[in-house]
Amino acid sequence: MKLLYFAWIRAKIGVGEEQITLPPHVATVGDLLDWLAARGDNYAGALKERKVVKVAVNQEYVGADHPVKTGDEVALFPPVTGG
Amino acid sequence: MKLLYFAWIRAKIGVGEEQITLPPHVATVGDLLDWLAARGDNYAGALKERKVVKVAVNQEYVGADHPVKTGDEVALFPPVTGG
Amino acid sequence: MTVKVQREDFDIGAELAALSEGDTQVGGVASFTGLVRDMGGQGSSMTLEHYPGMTEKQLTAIADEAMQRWPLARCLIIHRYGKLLPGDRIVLVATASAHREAALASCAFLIDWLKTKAPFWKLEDDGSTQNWVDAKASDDQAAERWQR
Amino acid sequence: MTVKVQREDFDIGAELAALSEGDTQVGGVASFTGLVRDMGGQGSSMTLEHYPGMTEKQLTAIADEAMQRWPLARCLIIHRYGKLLPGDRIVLVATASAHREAALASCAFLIDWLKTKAPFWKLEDDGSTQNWVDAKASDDQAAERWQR
Repeated sequence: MKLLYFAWIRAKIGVGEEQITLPPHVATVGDLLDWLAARGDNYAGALKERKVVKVAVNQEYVGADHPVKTGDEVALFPPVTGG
Repeated sequence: MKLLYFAWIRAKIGVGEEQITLPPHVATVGDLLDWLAARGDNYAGALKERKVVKVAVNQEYVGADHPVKTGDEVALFPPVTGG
Repeated sequence: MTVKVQREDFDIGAELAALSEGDTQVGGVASFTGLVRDMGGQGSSMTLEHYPGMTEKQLTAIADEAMQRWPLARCLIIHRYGKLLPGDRIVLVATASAHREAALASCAFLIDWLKTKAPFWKLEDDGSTQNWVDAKASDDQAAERWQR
Repeated sequence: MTVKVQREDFDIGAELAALSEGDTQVGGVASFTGLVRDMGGQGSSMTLEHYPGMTEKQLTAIADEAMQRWPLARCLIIHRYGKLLPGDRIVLVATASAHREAALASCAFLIDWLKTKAPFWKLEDDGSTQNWVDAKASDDQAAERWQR
């Protein structure tokens, strides 16, 4: 699975993009965030305030219950501030 | 007094501008319109629908009760359609 | 605040750039450009008559009102007169502000008020007959929402 | 309908002219241009990060929505990314319609929705410290009025 991070979530995690092998017990976006947050202080810090973390799966906004699977492109980012 | 006519009021009266000598009994815009309407068929036709005739005295919108005096610039025109 | 009443066309890019030029507190510029629509016939045109002197006064008063109602850095109205062809620009209103809400709302206000207060009259020519455009009740209603 | 996501600046005059070009049923073009405001310090700047691919998709979806809600002839969104300086243009949204109400309302809609849906993030640099701009509650409220 391809993971993308943007803005201060990218800055806190320390990389903008990584490939991971999805563990078998990770079935939803919520599971994925829990699993990532346990990977280290940088991830835990970036994902601490869970309600400000926006998630897109295959470039569409989704909620915590949305399923994730190998081959998905999953992006994590803070609320957008364009315009 | 200088009188100015615009758009179809000008077209119906037949001139865009004229100088008149204000008769002594004409004290208000309403008096002026009555007096003008009696000057001929072209004036009567142009001023027939009194409520669509807009009046400006010295380039400010005014109502029928507004006073008029020698030296004023009085303009008569239909509702505006710019923009 | 700039008000221009002119026969000539205008350069929107240059006019909008001038609206924020040298003022880095401007965060947004809103604009509305009115164009001559095709009346259908071959060789159709629109001729705009106006009241020189009063037109400039009214447009200035409308721009003043916008500057008082919203926190605007600058405000621009350009209105053409004379004979225009389909696709020609008639009017440009534009506002610059630190905040987009003020720019967008005041721009809508300017065009609504201008349509009911500025002494311009449109004569449409569809190629065979001429017709003075009637004032629209919908324009009066649009202007009324700014009354207070 | 045109959506562009680019590093380069754009020419507002040319873009707005293209929006009515060849379509004499267009009576009005509304636009909003967003600019970088000065953050105060010497050498201040703003860097826009975005999500290539998703950004274009979201902007296209927002423009589609506007075309469905209003009778628009054309609709344009240009959004820049990369490092920008005070006074630089960030975004242009513009709409062309037979009627001014549709052009003005849809233009406000586009910028409101874009601010809450398009994946861009602003990093402000006041010349000494860098700061990711926080999302504004007022932007969420502005977008909410278009919910239905």
